Formats: sequence, C-alpha cells, structure tokens
Amino acid sequence: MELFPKIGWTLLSLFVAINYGFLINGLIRKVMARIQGRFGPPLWQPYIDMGKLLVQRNSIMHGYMHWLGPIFRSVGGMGVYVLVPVVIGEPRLAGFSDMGDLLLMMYFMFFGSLGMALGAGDAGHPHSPIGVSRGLSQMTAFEMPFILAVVALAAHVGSFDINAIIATQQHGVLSWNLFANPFASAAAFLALLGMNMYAPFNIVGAPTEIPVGPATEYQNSYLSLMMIGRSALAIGKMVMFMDLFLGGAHSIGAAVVKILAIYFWSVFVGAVFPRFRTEQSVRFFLRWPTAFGVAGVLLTQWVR
Amino acid sequence: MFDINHGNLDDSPDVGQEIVRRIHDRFGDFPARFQKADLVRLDVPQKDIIPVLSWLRTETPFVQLTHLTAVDWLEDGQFELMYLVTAPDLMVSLHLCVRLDRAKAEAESVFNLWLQAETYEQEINEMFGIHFPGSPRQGVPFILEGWRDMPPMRRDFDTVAYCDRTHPVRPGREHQDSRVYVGRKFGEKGYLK
Amino acid sequence: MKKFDPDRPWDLTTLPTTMAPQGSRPHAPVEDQCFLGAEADIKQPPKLQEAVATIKNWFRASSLNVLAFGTGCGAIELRPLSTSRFDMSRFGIPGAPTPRQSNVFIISGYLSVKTLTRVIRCYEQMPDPKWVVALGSCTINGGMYWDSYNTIKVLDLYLPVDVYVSGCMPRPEALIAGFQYLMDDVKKGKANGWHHYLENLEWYRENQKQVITDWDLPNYNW
Amino acid sequence: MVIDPILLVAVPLGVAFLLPLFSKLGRTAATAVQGLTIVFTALVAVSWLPGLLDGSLAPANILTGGYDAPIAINLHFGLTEAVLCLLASLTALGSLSYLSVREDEHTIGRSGLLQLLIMTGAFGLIMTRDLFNLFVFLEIASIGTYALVAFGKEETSLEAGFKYMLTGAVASIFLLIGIAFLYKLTGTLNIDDMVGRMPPAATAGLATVILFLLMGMAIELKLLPVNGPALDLYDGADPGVMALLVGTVVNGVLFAFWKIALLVPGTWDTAIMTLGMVTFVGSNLLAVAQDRPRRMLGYSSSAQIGLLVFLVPLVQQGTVALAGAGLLLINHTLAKSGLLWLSGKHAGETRREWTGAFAGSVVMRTALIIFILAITGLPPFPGFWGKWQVLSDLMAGGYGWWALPLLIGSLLEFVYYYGWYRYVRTPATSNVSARPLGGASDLGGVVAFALAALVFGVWLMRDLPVMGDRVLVFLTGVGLVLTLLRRLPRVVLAATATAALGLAAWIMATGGGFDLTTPSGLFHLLIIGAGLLVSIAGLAGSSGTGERFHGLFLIMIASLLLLVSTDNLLLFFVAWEVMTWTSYLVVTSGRLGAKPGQLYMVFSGAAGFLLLGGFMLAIGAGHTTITGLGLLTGSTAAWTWGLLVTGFLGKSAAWGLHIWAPGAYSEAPDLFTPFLSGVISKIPMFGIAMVAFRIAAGNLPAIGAVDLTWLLALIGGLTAFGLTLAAVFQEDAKKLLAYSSVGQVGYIVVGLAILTPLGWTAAMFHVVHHLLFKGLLFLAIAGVIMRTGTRTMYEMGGLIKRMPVSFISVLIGIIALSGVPPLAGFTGKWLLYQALLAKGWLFILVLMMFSSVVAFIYMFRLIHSVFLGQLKPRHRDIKEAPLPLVISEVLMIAGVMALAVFPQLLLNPLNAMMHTQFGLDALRIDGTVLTTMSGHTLNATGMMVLVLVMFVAMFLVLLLVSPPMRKIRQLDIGFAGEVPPPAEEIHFASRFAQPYERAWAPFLKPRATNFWRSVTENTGGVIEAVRKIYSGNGQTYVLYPVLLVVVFALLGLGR
Repeated sequence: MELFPKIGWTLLSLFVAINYGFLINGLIRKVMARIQGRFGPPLWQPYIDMGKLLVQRNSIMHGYMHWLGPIFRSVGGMGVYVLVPVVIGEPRLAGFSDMGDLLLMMYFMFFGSLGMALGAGDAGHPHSPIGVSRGLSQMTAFEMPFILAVVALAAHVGSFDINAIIATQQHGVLSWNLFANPFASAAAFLALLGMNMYAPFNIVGAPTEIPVGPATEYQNSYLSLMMIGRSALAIGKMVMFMDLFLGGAHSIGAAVVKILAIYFWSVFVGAVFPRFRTEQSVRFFLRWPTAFGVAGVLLTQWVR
Repeated sequence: MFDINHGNLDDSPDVGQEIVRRIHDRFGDFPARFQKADLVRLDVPQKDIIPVLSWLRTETPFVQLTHLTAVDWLEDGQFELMYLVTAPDLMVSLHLCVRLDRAKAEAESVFNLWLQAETYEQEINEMFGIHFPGSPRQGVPFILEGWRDMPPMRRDFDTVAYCDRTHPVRPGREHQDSRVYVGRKFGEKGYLK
Repeated sequence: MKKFDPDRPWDLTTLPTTMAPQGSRPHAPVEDQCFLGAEADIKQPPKLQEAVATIKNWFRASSLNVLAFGTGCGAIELRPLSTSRFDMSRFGIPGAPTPRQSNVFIISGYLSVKTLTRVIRCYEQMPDPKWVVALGSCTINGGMYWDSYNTIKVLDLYLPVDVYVSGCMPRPEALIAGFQYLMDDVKKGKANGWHHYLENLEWYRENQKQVITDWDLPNYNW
Repeated sequence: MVIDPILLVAVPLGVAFLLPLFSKLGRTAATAVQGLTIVFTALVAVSWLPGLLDGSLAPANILTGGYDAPIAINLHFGLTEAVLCLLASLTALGSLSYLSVREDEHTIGRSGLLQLLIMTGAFGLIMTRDLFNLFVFLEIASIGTYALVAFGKEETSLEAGFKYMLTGAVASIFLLIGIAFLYKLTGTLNIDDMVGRMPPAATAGLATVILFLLMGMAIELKLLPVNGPALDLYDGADPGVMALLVGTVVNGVLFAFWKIALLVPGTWDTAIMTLGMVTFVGSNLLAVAQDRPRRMLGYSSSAQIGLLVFLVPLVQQGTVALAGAGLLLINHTLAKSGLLWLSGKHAGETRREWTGAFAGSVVMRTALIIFILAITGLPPFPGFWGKWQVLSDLMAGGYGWWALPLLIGSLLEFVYYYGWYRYVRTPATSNVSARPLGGASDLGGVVAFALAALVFGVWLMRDLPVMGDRVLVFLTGVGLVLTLLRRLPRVVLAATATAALGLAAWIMATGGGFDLTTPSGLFHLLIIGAGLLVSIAGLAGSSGTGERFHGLFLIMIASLLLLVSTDNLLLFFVAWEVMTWTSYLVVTSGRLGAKPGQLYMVFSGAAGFLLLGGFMLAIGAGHTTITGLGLLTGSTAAWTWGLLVTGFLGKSAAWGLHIWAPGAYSEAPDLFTPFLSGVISKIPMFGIAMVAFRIAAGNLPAIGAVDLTWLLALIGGLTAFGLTLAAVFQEDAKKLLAYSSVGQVGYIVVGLAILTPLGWTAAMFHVVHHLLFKGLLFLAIAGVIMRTGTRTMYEMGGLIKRMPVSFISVLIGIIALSGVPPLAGFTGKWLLYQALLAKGWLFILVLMMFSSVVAFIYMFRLIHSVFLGQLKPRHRDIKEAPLPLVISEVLMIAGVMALAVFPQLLLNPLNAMMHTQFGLDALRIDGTVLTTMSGHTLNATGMMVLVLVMFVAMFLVLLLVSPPMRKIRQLDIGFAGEVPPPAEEIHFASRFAQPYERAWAPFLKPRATNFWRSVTENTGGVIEAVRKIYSGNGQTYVLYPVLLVVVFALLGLGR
C-alpha cells in the first residue's frame, strides 16, 4: 500500500482501537461493580475522566524527564498497536506490521514502561521507584513464561513472523495454538495476568501501600496521555494474543469479540483474587507458568 | 518467674494477694486496694517506685507496661503518676500510683525497663509538663506542634479562655454552651426538663 | 456583585463565578509561588466562552476524584459510601490517593491544629479547580469540640468550603446529597472556593498562622 | 684482542688474598681494587664474546702444567662459559656496588676477599673439565659461601650458614665417593675424556656411582626436598650476598651439573627430569604460601634451578635447543639478582610490611615490576622467549606432557609474584612501619639489570616482522617515552597520546588498515577509535591517582593492533601477553586496584597459559600460524580448540571464571574502564572467532551427545544470564556496569558459537555496538564519579538537574543496551535471535531473551539512582562533567545513533566479511530493509522514523492539551501532607531490587566465588602439609638426602 493511505488507515484504526480501549475500560469498571453488587459508573466514565483531565486549569512539572514520561508511555502503547495486524488479509488494518516481527512487538512493549519509569523517577517521589522496582521485578518474571510460549510458537513455524504464526492456525478452531499447543498457551495466558496487572498481580499501583505507584506525581494532561497509551497498549497486546493463540480474526467483529474475551480473562481472575507480594508474584511466574512454557517448547520440538 | 522465698507465683490461688504480699515483704507496707479480682492498686512512695518496677519487670511475670499516665491533684499540690503493669500470662494487673511534688514535677524515667515508656513519657511531658530526665524525646512535640501556653492537661489551665482566645467562633451565636443556647432558643422547657 | 466580606468568609455568593474574573489578573496580593490557572479562554467571544465553560464544568462535575484523607471521625462514613450500598462511583466519584490527582477534599469532621497543617498542604497540592466538602458540625462551629484547646471551630477561616454537610455524623445519604449540591454548583460555575482562596490568600494565611504557631511549612509548598 | 681466560681464575684469587692489604689503605681503595678486578673479569668474558658468537674464534682449551688432557687440569672456554662468566662478573659487580655501601670499615676487606673467592670458585666451576678439579672449585665456592653468609649481620645468618655447611658436607661426601669410583671405572678424571671411556650402562656398580654423583649434585643444586638449608640462607643472609650467589655459584654449580650429566647414561634422564620438574612445581607451590618475600624468592630460585635441571638431559639429547635453556638461565640471573637487591632495599619482613613499598621511588618500582614481569616469563623479556623455545621444542620432541607441569608451575609463579606486588601497590597506611633502607647510591646494579633484561629481550625480537611495522614501533616508542615521563601534567600526557593515536589512525587509514570487511580491519578501527575516545576524555585530567596510564595505554594499543592483524601464533601470543601485563599495570594503578589487579593477573595468566597450551599442541602438530590451525584434525583439533576456547573464555570472564572481572573493572582507573570493557573484553571474542574457530567445527567431536559449540553457547548464555542477574543487585555503579559488560560478552559468545553467518554478524555487530554504548555508560559514570566523588549509587540522585549531558549519555546508553527499539540494540538482538531460531537452539534463545529482560532492572536502577529522584543537598552545586569527557560522550552518542538509523553502514561490511569467512551471505540488505536468508525482515530506519513521528506527534499533543505548567521545587511532592524528610531518606535507591532478590534467593549464592575460594583454601591446606618437611632442624635436613637416595634409586635403577 502507498505510504500516505497507509498512514491514514493506521491513524483511523488507532483511533478506533483507543476508543475501544476506553469502552472496555468503562465496561470493566461496570462489570467489577456488578460483581461487587454495585451499580458502577456509566460505560462512558473513562471519556468523562479524560475530559475532566483535559480541562484542569493548572499543572506541575518536576523536570523535563517527568514531562516526557507520558509521551514515552503513549508512544509505546501506540507503537505496539500499529505493529500488529488486526484482521487477516486486510492490509488497511495491518498498520506497520511489515516493519518487523514478534520480537519488535515484544520489545516495543518495554519502550513505554521504560520511559514511564524514567519520568516517574524524575518526579522524586519515593513511591514511584518503589512501584517501578515492583513492576520491573514482576515484568521480568512474567516474561519468562511468555518468552517460552512465544519461542514455542515461533519454533513451530521457524519464524518470528506473526503472519506465519497466524497462517498455521487457519485449519479450523482446533488448529488454534490455544488447542494445538496448550502448554504454551497456558504459559502465555498466565503471563497475561501479570501483563495486565489486575489482581493478584496489581502490585505496581498497590492502592494500600504505594497509592498509585509510579504515577503518584502525575496529573491532568499527563494522565490523559497515559490513558491513551494504556488503552492502545492493551488493545495491541490483546490483538497480539489473538493472533498468536486464537487464530487471528477474519473480520472486525471477530476481532472485537476475541479481544474482549482475552481481556476479560484477566479481569475475571482479578475480580476474585487478593494481591500477591512482589516476591510471591515473581516466584509464581517462575514456577508453574514457566514449567508450562518449557513443556510447550518441548512439545514443539517433539512435534517437529 | 521463680522467687526463691515464695515459690512460683503461678501456683498461688490468688495472684493479686500473693504479689502484694511479696511486695510488702520486700519493699515495705504500701497501702493496697483490691479493686477487682485481677486489678490491685498500690500507692508507692516516690523513692520506692523504680525498685518496685525493676523488680516486677525482671523477677516476676509482671513484664508488661500497659499504660502510664498522670493525674493532676491540684488541691494537694501533687501529680500522680499511674503505672499499669500487667502479667500477660496470668492476666493480672498492678496499678502502681506515685505522688509527685507538683512544684518540682519531675520523675525518674522507666524507658530503660520498657522502651514504649518513651512515648508515654513524651506525652505526659507535653500534656502535664512533668519532666522525665533522660527519656529520649522529652520536649519533642507529640500532638501539640508549636504549643506556647501552659501544658493543657494541668487543671489550672483555663481551656475555655484559651479556646476563646485562639479559636474564633462563628458569628451569630452568642453563647458557646449549647445547654444555655438551646434553652434560650427553644425555651427552658425544651430539652432541659 | 457583592463585595467580599472578611467577616462572612463562608458567604461565597460574594464571589464572582468561574468565568468572570478571568479577564483580569487577581488583584489580591498573591505570593509569587502562587499562580492562577489558564487564561486561554478569555480571548474567545463571551457566548462561545460560556458554552465552552458549561461543557468544561459538566466534565468537571461528572468526574470528582475524592482525596482519600480521613481527617476526622466522619471518614468512617466514606467507607459505606464506596461499597455496594451507596456506591458513590455511580456518580463518577472514585477515590484518589494522591492530591495531585484529586479534585475534592472531604474534611470529615473535627480538625485538630496538627491535622490542619497537613490538610492545608494537601489542599494546595491539588490542581485547580478543586473543592472542599466540609462534613459534620465540627467543621461548622466546632461541634462537640467547642471548648477544645487544639481543635479549630470554623473551617472556612482556613480553607474555602464549597459545601457543608451538617450533622454529627451525617449519614452517607447526606453526603451524597452534599455531592449533588456540589455537582450542581460546579455545573453552574458557582463552586469557586479555590479561586476565592487564591484571591484572598493573604487573609487565609493570616488566619492559618494564628493557629499554626510554628509555621514550619516550607514556603516552597506554595 | 682476547684475554687469556686462565686469568679469570688467577686474577681474582690473587687479588683476593691481597685485598686485606688494600683495605688498610681505606675502604675506597679496597672497593676500587675489588671493582677493578671484577671489571677485568667481565672484560675477559666480553673480549671473547663477539668472536665466539660469529664463530671466528675457536673455544679455548687450556691445559695447565703443560701436560695433555687426561693428566693436566683442563679448562675449557667456549660461548656458554663466556656468557656464564660474564653473568657472574656482572652480578658480582652489582653486588659489590650494593654491598660496599653496607659494609663496615673493618669488614670490608674480609667481605671482599670472600666475594672474590666465591667468584674464583664459580669461574673454576664453569671452566674446568676435570672432575676432581670441579670438586675442588666447588669446595672453594662453598667455603666462601659459608663464611660470607655466616658473617652476615642478621641473627639468623650464623645458623643458616651452619645448616648450609652441614648439608654441603653431605653433598661433598656423596660427590667425592662418586668421583673416586668413577675414576676407578674409567681411569681418568677429565670429563671429555671420560665420556668416551664410560663403561656400558649395564656395568655392575656404575649405577651406584652415578647415584652418588647425582645425589651430591642434587644437594648442591638445592632440589626439592633438600633445599631447606638454602631457603634458610635466603631468609638469613644479606640479599646482596644472595644475589652474588645466584649469579656466580648457583650458575656455576648448574653448569657443573651439566658437565656431570654428560657422564650419566640416558636411562637416568627420566629420573633427572622428574626431580627437576618436581622441584619446579613443588617449590613454586610452596612459594605461594610464603609470607616473607625473601624466602619466597628462595623458593622461586629453587624452582627455576629445578626447571633448568629438568632441561639439562633434554638439551644434551638435543630435544631442546641450548638457546632456550640459556635464555631461561640469563633471565633468571638478571631478574632474581635484581629482585634480591631490591628486597634488601625495604625493611619489610612479611608481605604485609611491604605495603606501599618504594612508593617514593619511580626507579625502584619500575625496576621491581620489570623484574617480576621478566621472571614470570612475559614478553618481551628473555624468559618468555626461552619458555616459548623450550615449550615448542618439548612439543616437537615428543615430550608434550611435560609442558603441563611446566605451565602449572609457571602459573603458580604468577600467583605469588603478583601477590607480592599487590602489597607493594597497595597504598601504605600509617600502621605499616616498614620503610625503605639506604639511599639510591647502591641502585646501579638494579637499574643496569632492569635495562639489560629489557634491552636484551627487545634485542631478541629483532628478527620478528613486528619490528618493521611503522605504527606499532611508533606507538610503542611514544608509549615508552610517556611511561618514563609519567610525572608530566596529565593533560600533556593525554594530548600526546591523542596526537600519537591520531597520527597512527591517519597512517592506518591511508594504508587501508581500516578495511571493515576483514575482522582485523574492523578491530583496528575499534581499537584505534576507542583509544582515541579514551585519550580525548583523558584530557580532562581527573584527580584520580591512576589516571597517568597513557604511556602503557599506547603500548597496549600497539599490542592489540598486532594481535588482531598477525597470523603468527608466536606474535599473537606475544601481543596477548603484552596486552595482559600492560592492562594489569593500568588496572593496578587504580586507587584500590592492587587486589583486584592480582586476581586479574592470575586469571589472565591462567588464560594465557591455556592459550599457550593450545598453541603448543598446534606447534607440536607442525603448524605455527593461525591459518595453520585449520589443518588440525582429530583429537589434537579438539584439544587445541578446547584449550583455546577455555583460555579465551577465561580472559573474557565467562560464567564461572568471572570472579576477577567486577573488581578489575570497577577498580581500574575510571577513564580506562571503558576501554577495558569495550575493547579488551572483545579481544577474546576475536580470538574465539578468528583463532579458535579456524579449527573447523567439523573436526570437533561431540562429547557424548553434546555438541561442543552448543556447550560454548550454553556457557555464553549462562554468562549473559548469571552476570545480568548479579548486576541487578550491585550498589556500586561501576560494579553494576562491570557485571553488565561481562554479561553482554555472553551474547557475543553465543553469537559466535552459532557458527552461521547470521550468528557471526550478530556477534560482530554486538562487538561494535557494545563498545559504543558501554563506553558511553562508563564514560558518563566516570564523569559523575569525578564530580561526586563516590561510586555508590544511592549516595547520588537527581543529577539530571546538574549533569544533563551525562544523563542523556546514560539514557542513550541504556536504551541501546536494553534492546528497546528504535536504537540499534534491537537490531543486534534481532539478528541474534533470528540466528538462534534458525539454528534451533531454543532454550538458549529463551535464556538470552530472558536475560535481556532482566537487564531492565539494573538499567533502570542505574539511571534512576544516579540521575533521577531527589538531588542531594551536597550536590546542589556540582557541575557537568568536564568538556573533554562530554566531547567523547557526544561522539559516542553520534556513533550509537548512526548505528541505530543506518545499521547497514556496519552490516554491509559485515556481510562481506561473512562472505569471505563462510562463503555465504548473512543478510540481504535492500536500502533500509534487512532480510535474513530465511526471509525475515527488519526495517531499522523505518522503525526509527515511526517512533520519531509518533514521539513528535504525542509531544505536540501534550503541549497542546497541557494547561499552564509550572516547574515546582524539588521536595514539593504529595507526601501525605507531611513535610518530606531530607532527600537522602526519600531517594529510594539502596537495595532497589530487594523483592526480586528475595524471590531469587536460592539461586543467588556466590557459587563461582565459593568454588574458587575452596580451590584456594584446599591448595593452601596442601601447601601447609607439604611445608612441614622444612622443619628447620639440621638433623632432618641431613636425613632428607638419604631418603632422596632411596627415591632416586628407585626411579633411576628401576629401569
């Protein structure tokens, strides 16, 4: 596709994705409220929050890195999204996925976290680095099963190319990696719990000890940018999981449903569990999920 | 736990009686009042209080300082310090009361025996102006930051006057005593009778 | 417009609305660390300006983050408020653990001088616009603490209060009602305590310093 | 004109007895006469040397009394004798200058007499060819020795002399009996005559006779275990006397042994060699445990003599060239005499008391390190050439297994010599009271011998092709000059070094030295480039004590340039060892670098010896070039590969061998660490790629089912993972980076082990990229350390406000390190992962990916603890790093960014390189798109553009939607309404990864350190057990020779 139409389509798709992220966010709040026997805020509450954040009247800055942190965050989130193909065979919704493969996406996820952590560190609030320390510790831990799962899938097709991985899953539902390599899927979906940071892995913004973790000193427009980044990242990640394990999507509708399903896996888990301590979380990921991942890789090698 | 003269305290049928007897044997005949089955009050002279507390802390099951507070006996010209010492294993408490000279207002610190006494002593120092030489946080503000008046728990401290002076009231209400105010507003018959 | 009467500080009707004072810099002496907010919208024609302000105020009113700072015994009423019986989140009122991200400060009852110091500091760290909800009689006239040597009796001498909820303690329903009033005021652009505070900062400071005798709060705070 | 060598015996003997007369004239006169005598003897030897060397003079054969050989006393004076006599004279001269200032007025004559007597004995021992005469001279020398030692001023001298005499008497008895019986068997006393008349080996009684002779000589030579008295001598006697003995009597006795060995039948060779080698290894082992440097020197002498004894039969068989043994002997004489003289210049008895010795004297320190380098056999000193010659002859002669103990013994020398030097380099503290002795007037011998060792060693290199290379000679020359002039201001030194490197770069550039399509060209560019950046940064002239390394630095760069461009195994190894010792010296020059320096040197030494072993195997198979390694086959190939790779891994601090690295990296001078991490740690990688992998992988057998290259990759992976994890828990910024550096080397190892064009491309790409970003990080941290004066991270914080450029450097550095797009770290990792996936090593792939994720923790912690968070009040006024540092940093940032945007700049040449190496392409590069051979693509430039566009867009969005923003003060944070405590308390930096540490606790035991500690402890236990044989009791000392007879008899007669 030509460059400029591509940019246009990508922007459009990004816009839709961010809105979808917002709506999912609202839905999550609603669902969580219903699980707890409450009404919950309206579905569009994230938009109202966003609007409110944008019309605050003054703001602070602790330093230039503090200022740049949310930018890193949002670029990281949007970058992940524009690198994944959303709908199979639809170049308009494939973004810039021809620029790199699964590795690029995986590393792009760190881009936002790292930048955000830097910005938070610059604010000088002790809760920020504590949150970052917890977040990084947990991140390295859940990456272990995730990497194992990804390597298992990649080894199966001999490539890190996400389109190649999708292509192997087009022979009916049972050819989805979710069923074709259940061990790798188990590892990845457990890792997803850590990635999404709902309970029991919500140790970064642990509300009782380090109120909002790294974002303690952020407000207003910073937060709005971070909201954008977060929903783009969330959707990007879910699309990636969809492509990896649920055989991608043939239409936008399928994508919407699958994304929702994947997302709510961690939401439902989060609704019923209390929080881990950091080292418990790290140990958790390094035990069963890792074992599943190893089994997944072995399975791939055995099948080959 | 084990007192060589008397045997084990746990074995005695009435621990309160027994401990008072032992204190009497050892330190002298302090007036004792058995307030409840598990609470004995002893009035100890100032010179004996530290030996008694040390002995209790080191050689008896009364190892816990549950509370330490003061009472202002303005009319007697005295302060009274009250040490509530508990034997957690036996669930019996000793209430040791010491009278101090109000003019001097100084007592020996027990934070060497119980570290937590440090906070009690800081608070008493702030609220009553009783000084505990050697206690670590004497004079450090505990609740009253920047307090410049007489220690507020002394009975000669006029709280209402201080309050009127310092904290303005909302205009439109003539009397601060709600009993008077309500009586006037709703008639004497209102809530009072 | 009525003139601001220092003897009646609670009377916020003497204050201009959110839109009006933006044409001019505040005349009240403001320390250089203190700053007022945006002046971008004043260049717009009044009609549009009003419309924009209405939208903005609607956003503000529909998403009120409450600073989670239980200053007095009334904080016990905030727990049921967020649980399933009363569920304040359906009004878009979640808790915010840091003053940087909150809009509403609930002074939940009596306020000792020691707490007042912290409250002022937190209040000033909140971004504008920000509102104060005073809960319980203690905040109005000292309540049962009318003769306490260490408890302030009239909150609005020290902080601008937008909504009072009386009672000892007020029930969560009353608090919700108070929030409704606040939301209405915000929507109408009438809840302007924060602006009042900035304009009359010197007067507030003087009052604050009268009770906080060791004014050791560093000035860099504001 | 030549002088009659008979005068060598006659003149000293004559003067000796006249000396007491001269001493009546005053001490100057006596010293002068003695000196003139020694100079005369030296002249005699010198006058013969040129003629003997070029063969124009025949060796002199002197017959006394006018009779023919069998009857007359026969003196022989050939090249060997001339050299030995010259050495003896020179040592005597040096010792005279050393001793004369120490002698009292009334002992000067007596001492001089004994010295001359010893010389006479030594000359006689060297020249005589008569067996009985040899015994006589031996006695003359011995009597002189007893007397001279017993006259020593130390209390222990008398006892030492007596014990020495006791065992000497036993030796004499053995010798005399042996000579008598031999005379009976052959009817002659002339050695040359005797050789022809020796009865057949099976003759009854001959074995006993030989046994007696050998025993006598063994005791005289102080071989293990009968060297106890000799060691007491080193401890008790004056060091000057010992130096004299080393140069005269010891060499004389050794040569006497040579002559006697001519008579010994070949069946005894193994026995002699075993005894010699046992002495070499055993004495070195015992020396390790010595706490007193002088006694240590004694053990070392014993060991060296043992080595030479080991060589005697081999040389006589013709297996080993005489030159090799001769070089070892000359080296030992020069270095040991020098060390002994120096050991007398400091009052310290134990090593601890040597702390900070010679701190005031550059001459003595320089001489000391020259002697230590010489005696541990490092190039360019003669010992190195001797050892190389000996080893290659051993390999060629089929004595390969003997090289193993030889190398082990040499490694032990490293341990104790550098252990001693560690104390010398440690700055003195007030509780060490030992001080230097005497002035500089007696240093003549020391300086002369140090120069002699250096000049002679360099002279031996004259035929090597390296001397023709302009750049190398130029850089080494400038380096030497700068080393000598190290007292100049730092800026001048740095400027000169920069200019020299710039010139070298220009010469190489015009000469096509930077051809990136060849590995040498690539490494040339890296070495020179990194060198230039470091020298530029050096212009800042920090306040550290160790920043005057520019001279050594240039020499090091020269050696590195040689290393990466030579094809000759010898030259490669020379360059390798020169790099080792120059970098060792620089590391040691850091403030606390002495201790880690020792560890560094010992591990580098071990690595060097492993390489030497590998090279020797290749040489034994007849290949002397690196290209030749490719022709190796079978088990030789596997062993060579294993040795080389282990050596290279040791030097690159792979997992398990890494314990030296953190200390050495962090204690090296701050400006040098970038080079250490960026270049020196990459040289082993060059070695693995270009030397070890010359041995075709097809020749490597699998051990069990495990592929050797897979094993190498596993080690690389463990290095990457283990050291990354270790880096997470460091509090010291430089240590953190040190662990990180070593961990990153693991990636390169993995890349090389894959052995595909893509894997190698990834490895080489990472070599370049790691140099850039790690150099950047180390330099930026160096600047921070320079300004804050601390390396502990939690003592810093918030420096972004004061040092923005350093912050940006570190930021770019860690983004590049982390592999986060869009910087080139991602490109490098992508290449590596693709290569691993294509190879199918899945678990290693997982390990690498996981360690790259773990690295995030330490990277964030580095930048956060130092630059973010709360600024400490004491750092409010510090300035940005000095300008030269900033310039270097900016240049490196430019490099990193260039690689990030246009990786094809480097990948194109690498592709060409891989084509040469493998005959295959690694990548297809169309414009900005990289495509692997298996069809995977990456668009680095596009990635960069994408990120930049998004970044700029979001930047504008934030600008647009932000309300008026105010920069607030530092401590204005939402701290629950409280006034925040001081910055120190709310800067969360200490034990940053504590929960992570808890989670990993079972895996975090310092296993490698514990392993090496247990090795050290067990060795120490063995040494302690062995050392019990030196009871210090004269009776047991007499008993040992008898026991030795039994052992020897079993060894020799058993055949």
